[in-house]
Amino acid sequence: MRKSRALYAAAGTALLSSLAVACGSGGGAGGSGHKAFDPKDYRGGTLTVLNHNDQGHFDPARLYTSGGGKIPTLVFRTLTTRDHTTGGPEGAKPVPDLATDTGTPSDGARTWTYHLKDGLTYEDGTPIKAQDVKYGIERSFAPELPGGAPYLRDWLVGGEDYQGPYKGGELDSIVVPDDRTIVFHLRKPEGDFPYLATATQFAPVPKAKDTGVNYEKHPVSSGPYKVVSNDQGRTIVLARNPHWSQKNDDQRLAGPDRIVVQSGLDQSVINQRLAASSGADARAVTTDTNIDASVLAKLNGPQGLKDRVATGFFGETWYLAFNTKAKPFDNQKVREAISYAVDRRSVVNAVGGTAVAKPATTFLPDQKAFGYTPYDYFPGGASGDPAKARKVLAEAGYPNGLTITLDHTTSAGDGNGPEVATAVQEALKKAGITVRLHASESNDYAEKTQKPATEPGLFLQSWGADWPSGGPFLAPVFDGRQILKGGGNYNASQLDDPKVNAEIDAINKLTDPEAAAARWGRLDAELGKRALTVPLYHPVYKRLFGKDVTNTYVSQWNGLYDLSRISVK
Amino acid sequence: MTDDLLTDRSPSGGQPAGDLLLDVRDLRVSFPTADAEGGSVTAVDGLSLSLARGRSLGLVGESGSGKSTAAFALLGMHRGTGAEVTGTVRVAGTDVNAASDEELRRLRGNRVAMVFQDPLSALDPFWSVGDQIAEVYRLHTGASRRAARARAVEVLDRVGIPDAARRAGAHPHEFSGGMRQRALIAMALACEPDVLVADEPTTALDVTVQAQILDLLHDLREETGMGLLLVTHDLGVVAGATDEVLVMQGGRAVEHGGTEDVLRAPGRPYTRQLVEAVPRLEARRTPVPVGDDVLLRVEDLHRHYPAPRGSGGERAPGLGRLLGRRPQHRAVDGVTLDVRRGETLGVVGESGSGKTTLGRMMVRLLEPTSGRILLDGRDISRDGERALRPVRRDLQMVFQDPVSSLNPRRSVGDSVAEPLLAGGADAAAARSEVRDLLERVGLPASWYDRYPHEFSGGQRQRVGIARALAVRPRLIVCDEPVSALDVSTQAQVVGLLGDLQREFGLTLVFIAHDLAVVRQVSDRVAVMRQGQVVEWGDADRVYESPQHPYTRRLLAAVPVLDPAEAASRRRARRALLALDRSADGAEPAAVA
Amino acid sequence: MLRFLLRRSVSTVLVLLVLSAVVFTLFYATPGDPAILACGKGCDGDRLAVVRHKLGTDLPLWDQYWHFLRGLVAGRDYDAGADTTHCAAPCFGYSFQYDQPVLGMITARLPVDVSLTLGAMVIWMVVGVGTGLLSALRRGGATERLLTGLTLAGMSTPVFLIGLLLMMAFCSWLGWLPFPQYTPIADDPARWAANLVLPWLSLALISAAAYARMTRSSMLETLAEDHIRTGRAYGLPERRIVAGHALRGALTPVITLLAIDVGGMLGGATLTETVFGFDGLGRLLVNAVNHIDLPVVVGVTLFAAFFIVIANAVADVLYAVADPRVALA
Amino acid sequence: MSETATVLDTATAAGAAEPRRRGRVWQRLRRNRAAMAALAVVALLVLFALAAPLLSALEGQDPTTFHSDLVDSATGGVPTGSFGGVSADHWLGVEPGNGRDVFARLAHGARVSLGVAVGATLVQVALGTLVGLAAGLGNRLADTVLSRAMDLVIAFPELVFAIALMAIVPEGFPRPVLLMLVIGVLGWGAPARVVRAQVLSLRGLDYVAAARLGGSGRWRVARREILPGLAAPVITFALLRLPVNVASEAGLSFLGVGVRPPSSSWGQMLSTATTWYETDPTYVLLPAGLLFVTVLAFTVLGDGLRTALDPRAASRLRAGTRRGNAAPRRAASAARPGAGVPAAAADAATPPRTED
Repeated sequence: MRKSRALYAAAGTALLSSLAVACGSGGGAGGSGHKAFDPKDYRGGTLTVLNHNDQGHFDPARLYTSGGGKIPTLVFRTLTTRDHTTGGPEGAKPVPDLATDTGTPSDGARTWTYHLKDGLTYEDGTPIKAQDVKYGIERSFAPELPGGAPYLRDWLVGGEDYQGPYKGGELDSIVVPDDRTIVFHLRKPEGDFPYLATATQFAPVPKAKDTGVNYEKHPVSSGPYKVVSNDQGRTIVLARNPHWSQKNDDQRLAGPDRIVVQSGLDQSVINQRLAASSGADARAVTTDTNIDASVLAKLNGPQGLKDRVATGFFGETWYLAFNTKAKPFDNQKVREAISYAVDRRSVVNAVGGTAVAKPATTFLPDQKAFGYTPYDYFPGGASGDPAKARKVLAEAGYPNGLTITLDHTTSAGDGNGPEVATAVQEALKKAGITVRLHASESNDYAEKTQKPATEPGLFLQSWGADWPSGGPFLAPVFDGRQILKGGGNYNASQLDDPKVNAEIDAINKLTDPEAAAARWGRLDAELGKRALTVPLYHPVYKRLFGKDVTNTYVSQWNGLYDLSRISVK
Repeated sequence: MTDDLLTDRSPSGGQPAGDLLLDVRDLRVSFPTADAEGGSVTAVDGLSLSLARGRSLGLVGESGSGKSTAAFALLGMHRGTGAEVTGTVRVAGTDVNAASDEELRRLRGNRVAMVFQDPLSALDPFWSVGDQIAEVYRLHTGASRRAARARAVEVLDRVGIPDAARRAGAHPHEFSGGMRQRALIAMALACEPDVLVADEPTTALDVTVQAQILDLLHDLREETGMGLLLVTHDLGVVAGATDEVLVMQGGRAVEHGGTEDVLRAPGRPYTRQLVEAVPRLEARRTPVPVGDDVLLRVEDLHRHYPAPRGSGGERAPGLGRLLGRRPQHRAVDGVTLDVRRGETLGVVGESGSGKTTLGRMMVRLLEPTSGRILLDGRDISRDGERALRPVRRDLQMVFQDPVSSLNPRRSVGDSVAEPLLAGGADAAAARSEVRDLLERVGLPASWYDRYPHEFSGGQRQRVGIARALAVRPRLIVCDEPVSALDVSTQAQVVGLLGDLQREFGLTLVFIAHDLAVVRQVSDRVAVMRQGQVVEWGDADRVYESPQHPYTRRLLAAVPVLDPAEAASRRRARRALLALDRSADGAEPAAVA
Repeated sequence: MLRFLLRRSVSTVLVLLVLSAVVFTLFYATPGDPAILACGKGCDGDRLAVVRHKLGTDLPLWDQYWHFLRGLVAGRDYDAGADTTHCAAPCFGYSFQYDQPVLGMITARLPVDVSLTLGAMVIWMVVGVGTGLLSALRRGGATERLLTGLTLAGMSTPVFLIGLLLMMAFCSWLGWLPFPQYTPIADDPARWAANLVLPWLSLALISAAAYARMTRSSMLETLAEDHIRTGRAYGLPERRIVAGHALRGALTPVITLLAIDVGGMLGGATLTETVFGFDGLGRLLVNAVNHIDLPVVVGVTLFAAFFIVIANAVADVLYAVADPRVALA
Repeated sequence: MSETATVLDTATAAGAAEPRRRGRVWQRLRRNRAAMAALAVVALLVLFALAAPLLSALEGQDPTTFHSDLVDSATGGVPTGSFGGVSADHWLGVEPGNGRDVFARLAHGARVSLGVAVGATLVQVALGTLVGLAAGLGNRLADTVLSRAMDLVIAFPELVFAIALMAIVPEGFPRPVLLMLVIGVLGWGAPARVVRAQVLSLRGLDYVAAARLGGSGRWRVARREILPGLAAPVITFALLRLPVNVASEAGLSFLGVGVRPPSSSWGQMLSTATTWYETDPTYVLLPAGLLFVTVLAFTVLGDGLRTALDPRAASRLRAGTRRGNAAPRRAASAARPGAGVPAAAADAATPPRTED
């Protein structure tokens, strides 16, 4: 039990960004393309994706995506998927993809049954079978193919010890009674299973075509595009899959004939190119690079950049994490003083200004799907309240100030990078708290901050949920049973309150999302009083796209426009 | 220039100017100085000279007398360098100073050709010798490539390059020093010039090769009738090679006349001084009474070096060679000698004969590869630096190069005091002793604090001698102590060494390439060749009845001051050469 | 020549061995476990152990090094459970981060650096040597002073500064050129060139300045040599002296330096790649260092070293070819 | 008394004579107008760096205080006001994003940039002299091994190794010192080669042989005869190397492996400036300009000193007899082909470039 819980975490936020993974949730304003949508006008052409981070592994077993990902969803169809068809709040809900519905729960949500649609085929025309879906999930258990989300191991019966199909035979908790039916047996009630079934692990993999670690070079497509070439995740060229039919896929439009993903580009170069939008760049987008100051300044200029920015919100919170087992952060007054002192305006400026970040006072993202409940128990205004902080600090027993160390990464421009750290340092200085900075390379940082034994007292951290629900957002961070001694711990405060744990269990049993959301919100507000974190900001995604790109509306699931519906002129 | 400053007994003085190949009137050359603003130095100051067809003129002077500057002015070489040239220079009918660049260019190498001191650097290392000659020939005659090539082979053959057709394709570095100078002369001959200007053509060469080159120039002049202007510091060279001589001092001509007249009866004190200072081969040394007491003995001494890559030398066999064990060059190859207490042992030999290596092993600056060095019967050949410490005081050395033998960053007094201080003397005592020593070698004691750059070459050599004397050594090895000095200074330094030897009871080993100098100072002489001593014995015996053919060849090559004697020697050399050829069939130039 | 090649090969191997050992030791001392990265999020002790075994990081350093060396010669198998990955000789290792043979990653990026280097080389040779020759031949005049000034300015501008300013000027303000993006020459030669113009220029400018200085001093030195005086004394026209006699001597050291510089650059032009966002060897290395991707670090470093050592040998051969006095042994 | 007097006498005499030599160099340097201008610039820069706390206090600012009110958060943090927010309070404007004072940061950055460069140069020269001396004075084996090591160190891409080294050293280590050490430790090859060559040529000189004959031990010879002769080439080398090190530091900071915030260095300012060049060009041009001027000034000064120390270059083209004609330069270097980089490449005249 404990061990399986360990699967929740590992690999920190750095990994999230470096592998272009989105742990996601939706909500927020839906943007939309600047042209009226009519897919028939916009078939053909080549869409270029200019990215900073490599796509990394392109094996469905190894991808860690939210709602099927941006590029993976073009190639891998899954049992369910996020709702691609709308930019509204409905986009945060799972919809059927390969399956005929989002799943039928039974046995108190411990058993989930799916039926495949008719006439589904791979890129070579062979039919997709339920056995292939099972095999695809089993592959993700193989230690040789690490990288996927931990939930399957945690939820499926026998998952924690299963070693994958290469060594471990079959996984009995997935039952395939016939070619088009698949049944999952879970260890506990999981109302969120349809959300999980959007992950690429739920894509079918024909056993005969499995080449192990080399499968990612040419994964067999079940989606509208097939892989023409994959240069180690740096350059991926996708072309239309002739065997895909829109008849049994109501989610994807597949406008462009070809999609070329080019990564490893400098972020400023991406913005410059998209702003200039000349040549092939006119039909280009980026899925991982926010606009920077140079674009912001020109936004209202004659180039019309304003109309070429898509704005979305990803359910993510960047915060100051306290280790309450470490002095002086075991003292709630100290934590409160820091909460008062923090200058959110300079933090927001440090990551790019109000256009790309919203100051946060709650841990839950300010989106309905998460159950957002506004609160601000330690109001510091826009730029902190040093006077109040000093007072609280004196109450805490430090009338003459305090010297503490703040850990951060060396990654410039990141929310846990040196800029934000200095902003915090400056703000606390005004409150009489001297902050020493200690930087680590991002992988070291993740390793260090995620192990209670080595966890620093105060550090910059972020959390993004894997799907738009309060559960995966609060549980890993505040559930005392998820304190992982061996590493991969995200419960930085090391809070282990039976009352909190019980409340989490209770909400998990709820099957009504609305009711669950309300209670997650209440739990968050309750936790906020204890000053276990200092929420700093929620990111805003602002992405530039080329001038000949259309239909760029933003998914409420992960805050990004959906490549499967974008068209180019 | 006023005429009474010049002693002119020129035989060609009365010839009409029109027949003259060279006619220089009141030539002045001055250079702007690098440091002072607007200042200049006058290198040649009112020189006049002339040269008729088939005649040869020697331009003689010590360093800095302006002789080379004058020679360069004949070809208009100062054009474009910032030097100021006035007066008239007519060469083969062309007024050099007034000629256009193009006229001047057509003159150079065509009507007047020049031969330089250092043939290695004077030839383009990247081009084959034949191509360089052919290029000059084509340039001035417009001949075809093939014809030019043939001409190159022809002139190379004329200057005595064996197998000229093949050797024409070789690069300068593949030639020996003498061969290079021949090649340069061949280049000069290519266009059959009217005048050949040779600027110290033999200074960089060994004495035997020098003789060959001078003979070649002589023969060429007789054969082609061209005029020869020979610039040299060596009166001996002029004696054998020119009809007339012009002596320069400080940029001015001080004496001009027939070679024989000037050398026999110099009209000016300066010329007389020069002539007297020339060491004479026949001058004997007053023998110093010496016992049989051996101070230093070397036995079967060897010193080998790895040969430079790509050169010949002895080759390591097989795999060793492939893996880079380099062939060995035997600098000293089995020398056995003894030095008796109180005597002067002269060591002569041409460059590369191993004499310097031998000298440095004697004072144990170098460790021998094999063999023994016995000082007072004790073998010191393998002693380490520490064991040598006490021996160091006994063995000292005077070096050749007065520039590099003194540390430029220390005052000369400090340099001389260094061995005393290293030996533990206190500073004050050392200082007073050094002042005495300086006075003893003929320098004012007050110069203690001066730096080497403030001294002339001869003065520096005196400092070097004082330093060697400071520790009261028993043996001093003098390695070419005078070869970098002008003749007049040479005589003074040699004299000083003799005085000191008597005064301090020193034993000297005197290493030099100049046979005349060696004879002046030595009781016994060893002749070295290719790392070996080919002959050694009493100086008089070796010089007067040489046994080894090499010694004979050496002695025959030494230039003499008497032109008549020089002519007879030239004949003797021819005979020797013929003898050599028939004897071993070897090409004598291989020595060069 | 044979002897030269043999000696060179032996010394090359030695150099690379020493270097690989140094780099190996250096990085083994780094904190952080590459297996965690390779394993990804949600990786516990058992799975980590499997990954460690596959990567070989569970072995002592000495064994790892030994495996690496053997892999170079004989290839190597990476045990990945069901199917073992074979990395054919010369196996430079297997990337922790990408699950790819390092050699493949290197060769995929090599065209970027080759394009960068060769193009830049042409520019800096033409500009640098031309400038150097001109200022040597126009010695003392206003031309020389101007060129010397420009050269100094060129040398004083850090390469990333040049790149930034060029992009500012040509892409952003003037809009004459696209923001550089690497296009393989096989795809579209025109676009390849258009995209590379700015990187070439920024890479070439500083080298051009250095080469101009070197060419100038080398030319002046050669012109001061005695054989040039001989040429003048024999009436050779100035043009012929310069072109026929001085140039070869003056350019010999320049050409040999060129070989070495090109060799060094082929191993990655980190700053230029960074400024222009090119994905070449330099960026690969920086990225690998940041992610403790040891095999990539070692592989790229050795690969770069290999180029440099080869370049040195080429320089020696060029030198010998250019200068008849040098014999290769 | 008399002894003291003599010693004093000797000392003053030596002291008086040495300045004569130095005096000549200084005179020649003074006539070089470009070098004098460069010297003035260098002096100003050094003053700027040394007086950084004073200057920023004079301005009334410090390099780390945020001024969020002076930047426009909505546009990502562009300073309000023209020329990057230049005002009476902020002489050179404020940093975009956080509003820190640019003048104060430039001044404090100068300390890092110059300090690291000077420190690294000292490390390079010290290590290089040590290794060069050991190679030049040691036996054949030591010389071969050390020379090979020099070839290696010179040949290998400094930047690549610097990045690698900077990444693996624990974070607690003070960054400027680390930068200094890394740049220094990777750059000793060239000075070692210069020193070795100089030692070899000095060692062959007769006055060294004379000192040995005079009974001076190995160390006494090294100290009294050889070390003084290394001063000129080493100083010249150091001065020419300095700008290269300034650029190295900037390059490393630009790549993000240099000093850590909140300290500033010019290279680091430039790396953050890259996203601002369109909206706040002042912020790019200031550190860029300073960097350029610094490198240029040191280069010109180094050049000038080299010419002043070696005036042969000036009078090289004079016609006339060349006495003591040394072997041509290339013939000498041709004697050891296969020795790695040709001698010309190691010429201090062209200091190795930082990158690429």
